[in-house]
Amino acid sequence: MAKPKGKSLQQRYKYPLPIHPIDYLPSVILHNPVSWVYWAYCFWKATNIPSKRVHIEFEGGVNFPHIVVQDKDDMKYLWKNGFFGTGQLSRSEPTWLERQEGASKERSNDLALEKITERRRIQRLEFKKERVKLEKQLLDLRRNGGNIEQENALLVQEREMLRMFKQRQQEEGLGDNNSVVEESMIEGTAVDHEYVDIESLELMSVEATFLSFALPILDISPKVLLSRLFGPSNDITYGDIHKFITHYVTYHHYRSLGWCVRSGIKFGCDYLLYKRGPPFQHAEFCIMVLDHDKSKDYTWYSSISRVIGGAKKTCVLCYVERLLPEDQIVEYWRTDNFIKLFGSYRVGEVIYKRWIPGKNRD
Amino acid sequence: MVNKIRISVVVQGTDASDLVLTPLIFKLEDVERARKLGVCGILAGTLPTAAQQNMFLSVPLKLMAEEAIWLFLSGHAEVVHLRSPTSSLIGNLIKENLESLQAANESKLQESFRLQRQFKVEQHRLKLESLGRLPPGGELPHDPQIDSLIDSSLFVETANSSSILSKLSSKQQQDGCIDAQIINCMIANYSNWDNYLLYQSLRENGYVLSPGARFGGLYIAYPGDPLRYHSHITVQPAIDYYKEGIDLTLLTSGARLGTSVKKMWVIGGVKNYGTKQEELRKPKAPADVSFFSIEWAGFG
Amino acid sequence: MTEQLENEVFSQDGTIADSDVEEDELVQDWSQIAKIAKSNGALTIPKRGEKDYEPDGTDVQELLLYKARKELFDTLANSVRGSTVKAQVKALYVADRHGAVVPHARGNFLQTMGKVDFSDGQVWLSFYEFVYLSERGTVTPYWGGQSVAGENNDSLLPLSIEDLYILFKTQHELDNFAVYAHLRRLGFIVNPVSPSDTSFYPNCPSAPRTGVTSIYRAITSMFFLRKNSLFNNIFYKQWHYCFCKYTRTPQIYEKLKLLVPSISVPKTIEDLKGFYGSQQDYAEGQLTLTFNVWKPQTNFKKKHPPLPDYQVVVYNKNQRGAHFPTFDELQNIFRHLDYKFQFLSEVADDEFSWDDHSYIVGKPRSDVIASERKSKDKKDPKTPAKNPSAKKSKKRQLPPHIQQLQRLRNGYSSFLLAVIDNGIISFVRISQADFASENVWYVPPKDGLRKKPFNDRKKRAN
Amino acid sequence: MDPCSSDGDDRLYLEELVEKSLIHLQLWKDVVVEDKLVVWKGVPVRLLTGCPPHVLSHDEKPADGIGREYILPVNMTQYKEEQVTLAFLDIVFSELCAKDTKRIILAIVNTDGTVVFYFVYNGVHKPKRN
Repeated sequence: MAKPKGKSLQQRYKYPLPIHPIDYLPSVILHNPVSWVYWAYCFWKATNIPSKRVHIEFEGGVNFPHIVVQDKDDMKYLWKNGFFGTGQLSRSEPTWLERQEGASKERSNDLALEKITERRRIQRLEFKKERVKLEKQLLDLRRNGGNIEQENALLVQEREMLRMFKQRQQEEGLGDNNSVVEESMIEGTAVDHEYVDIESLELMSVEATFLSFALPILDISPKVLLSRLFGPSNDITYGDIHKFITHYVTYHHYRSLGWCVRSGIKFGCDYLLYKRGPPFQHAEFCIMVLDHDKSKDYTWYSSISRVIGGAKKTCVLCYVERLLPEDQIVEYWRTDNFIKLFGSYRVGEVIYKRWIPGKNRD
Repeated sequence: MVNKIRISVVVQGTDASDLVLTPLIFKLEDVERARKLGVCGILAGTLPTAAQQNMFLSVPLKLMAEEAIWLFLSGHAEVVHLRSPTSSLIGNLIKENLESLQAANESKLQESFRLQRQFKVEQHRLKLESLGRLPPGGELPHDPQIDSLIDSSLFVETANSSSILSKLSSKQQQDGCIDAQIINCMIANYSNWDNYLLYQSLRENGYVLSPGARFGGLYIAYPGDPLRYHSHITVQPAIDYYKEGIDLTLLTSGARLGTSVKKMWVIGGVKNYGTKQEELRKPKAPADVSFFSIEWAGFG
Repeated sequence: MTEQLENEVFSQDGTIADSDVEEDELVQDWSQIAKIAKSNGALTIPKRGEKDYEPDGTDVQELLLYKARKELFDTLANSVRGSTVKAQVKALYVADRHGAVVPHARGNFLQTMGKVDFSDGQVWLSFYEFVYLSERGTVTPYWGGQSVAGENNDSLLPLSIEDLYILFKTQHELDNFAVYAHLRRLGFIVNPVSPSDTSFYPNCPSAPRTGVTSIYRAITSMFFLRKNSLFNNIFYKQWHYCFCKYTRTPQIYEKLKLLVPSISVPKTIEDLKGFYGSQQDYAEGQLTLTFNVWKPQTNFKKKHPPLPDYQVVVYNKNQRGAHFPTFDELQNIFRHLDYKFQFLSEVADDEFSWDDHSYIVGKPRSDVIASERKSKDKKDPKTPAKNPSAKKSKKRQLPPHIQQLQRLRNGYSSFLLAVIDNGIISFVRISQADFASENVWYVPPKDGLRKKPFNDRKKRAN
Repeated sequence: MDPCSSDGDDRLYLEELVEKSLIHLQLWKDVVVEDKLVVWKGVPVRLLTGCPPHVLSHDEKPADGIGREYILPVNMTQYKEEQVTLAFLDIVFSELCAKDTKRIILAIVNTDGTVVFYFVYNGVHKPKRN
């Protein structure tokens, strides 16, 4: 895939946010009143809200839910308008399919691999069902006051059963890789490289919150989103949501200043700040989110600052301070008052940089 | 046992939680012996001949608490602890022993002067000889001007280690029970037993350890004397073996950093509780320590 | 050892320090320093010695190790502390004052060190100065007695380095000394932070204003909250798009910005004055500003020093009870800063004279220096009046977005944190930052793009 | 909500993501989820095995000599902690790996869905020589 350069890059990433400004109004000609009316009509009809919302799915369990976007156009849209989300099989922009199509001229068995995954996915689903049954048994046992030995016995049983299940699948030939590869290779040539895009765009919780709460982009309300992520709001304690809130507040803070904020995990930090976005320049700043009244072991500071310094980036410690009591925050959460909730935190920043005496003598 | 490495420690106050100042070694031969045992410490004093840089320094040697404790528990060192206020301790020692201290100092100084004079006269003689003003092997004529010149160029040395402290009576010296207390103070003030056990375990596996904060760790470890070998690992502070989750953010950045500088990122903890104190009494017993070494897999 | 040699090493230190930090080892190739110490000037830059991966049991390796150690210990043994009888300067430690008196003071060190006690007319060294100069061999340390009048000077007894180190009273003092000596060795001028120094502020706050600040904080945070909810209640409701139409992206950003309040930092002289006035007493066990540090300079005025270039906080990361400062603690350190706020002179368009912006007991330093020079000139008319600050350097005007990036990268007020890890010292510069004061959002150019049917969201929906 | 089965869902999805990443992004062959499982803090944990497209490190051959590697998928601590303790790693080595296995690969699934891979060696291990 040829990388878009210069002007085309500007064109492609014209909008820094998925809400577009109304910048397509006709021009007003002073001596022509009709143009005024036409302008007013266009203005009245125009809206910033996109006509179709992006649909998200939740994958995994409740402890580590993953938020994914599967529609190809949606994926592209989120990426192009502010660089939201990460392709699970790419490093940032979801380009897996394009890469596959590009590569397929040389290697056709990628298709095979992808088909295997598809079959695996089905297998896994069946497997999942089996497990759910067993787990239900376990839960019943727990509810009925079963003891540890009984529980262990059940787990052993479960293990055995899972093994048998797998074995059965293998015997059915589905688990046998080689035969599938051969089979689908033939298929692949016949179908003329019709790829199924198996890549999803995954959103960080803070990104999804931003796209639901701050901007009306996702087809989910902040309330539903957050209860999917953190469970029913009636059971919430402050400890459950503190970390998320401080991270969201930080994310929102930088987003609202115009930064493109992305996960900084590869540099061991919370966020990376890009001035426009990854295609334009390298990230300039690494953000660590901290509680304003906490302090970590020095090893932590030295370790992250070395990694960040090694990448020639600037390390920013972003401290978040809660301005209201915990129970007030929990109350806001329960009553879905996210405006007041996020607005009850304040950020303060310092820059942390190693200093070398020998370089600063004159 | 004779001639143990002498570690000086100043203690403030009288109970176990008292503050102990960094353990120090002042005698060059002690620094050398500790180094041969794999305890390098950090030289922290100005090197008088190159006093305008920080790379090459001289005594005192500053020890990590772990190093001092290891040297002591393995029987290589004695800990001379001095109770604060030390100025009155020194003042009293001087008062009580003034004459003998001065006499010793004077004779040392004169002996040094005698040697220097002898050396300088010989130098001067050789110089004249080479200029042809003196026959080979000839006697130097007495010249008061030269003598005073030589006298004013005599060198007065400031010693590394104390002669005053040698006057400490055995009563003022420590006994074994106080040593144990000092050890506890050091741990309480500068480390913890889990960290010590990691140190001990690595030490007994032949590693030489240095302070590691600059490298994102508690220690860095070398396979031998750092003078000759690259360091191999960055050791993280001990975590609770059973309860504490490894900080995966730290692991990610630490291991990536480690890969770029060819160091393993090592994390460890102590498996069994309750035995630490007793184990310390028999330092040769292997600590029940579990380590994992982490590096980037090279992809992803 | 000669001055020349010291200068050589001095000038090369930059490289030494760099390699020290960039490379990951404790670089100690003593064969090189041994050459420096012996060869009196003709030297090579100490390079990193070739090291091995691990011990391999060979004799060659054993020999190399033996040699490396021998060089180290030979150098240490041959590097003798002290001075010649002729050049000897005696310094006498007096326990009650925890400092040393120098009866016959002479030498270069007096330019930046030592203080004349007007009650006895004697030059006194602080304990750090005393130990540092003794280690270098510049002064010879002696026991001067419990108090000044206490003992007779005939019974002088020289002290050893060990004696001096034992006289450190606390771990903190020992750590501070390590930092002091580290910076001194590099040529920096270092003094403890003391209230009598030259100040950036015309009048230092007389008393801490704990009460006032906390009220101020409470009020501002209330204000933040109220101000925000007004706007936000509307913006975050989706129906507001029905009547709010944004024709430019920045309008949306402006609204988004109102949600999260952030702490703004002092950026002007006025800001700084207000901020400094809001300082609180340091809490028990909190790290505090310890040293004022000046870059190496030749005509340092000990009596009326200029504002320091840096201020240093010393932090022993291994000591029980010590912790890396929390944000509140960092803020309080920032509130105490009183140094050459570099960012002010970088922002200023015209010539910024620090002497006009520093005060000695309320008077501008430039006036004090000028009046002193006058009286000095009367006594000694030969000395020409010099103005060392008349250094004209044309500032390059960088493009605004680069300037913005620099502001973001450097932050505003800063201090140095000296981190002690068992004898290894490293420094961290911690500066106040304020991202909220800089918008970096992208504004698409209006021209040329207007007529395009670009809203692909719309397109796809059809 | 059933806490037990949702933990299971988390693990299953984790395995799926890591498998997908290994096969489609890292181009590994022969990736399988192993049957053996241990229950750790109420959650069943399994390893994946597979063959990398090329030798990963020359200093250390994988356990079985033919190039199969063990992979342990874990979630990056997000807003809840996943307890990768030392005790847990010891159990993984002793219960899920062949005897005397020196290393496994830790596959960390990030909050943004990307997967990063780290070698975890049992005990103190030397770094690569070059």
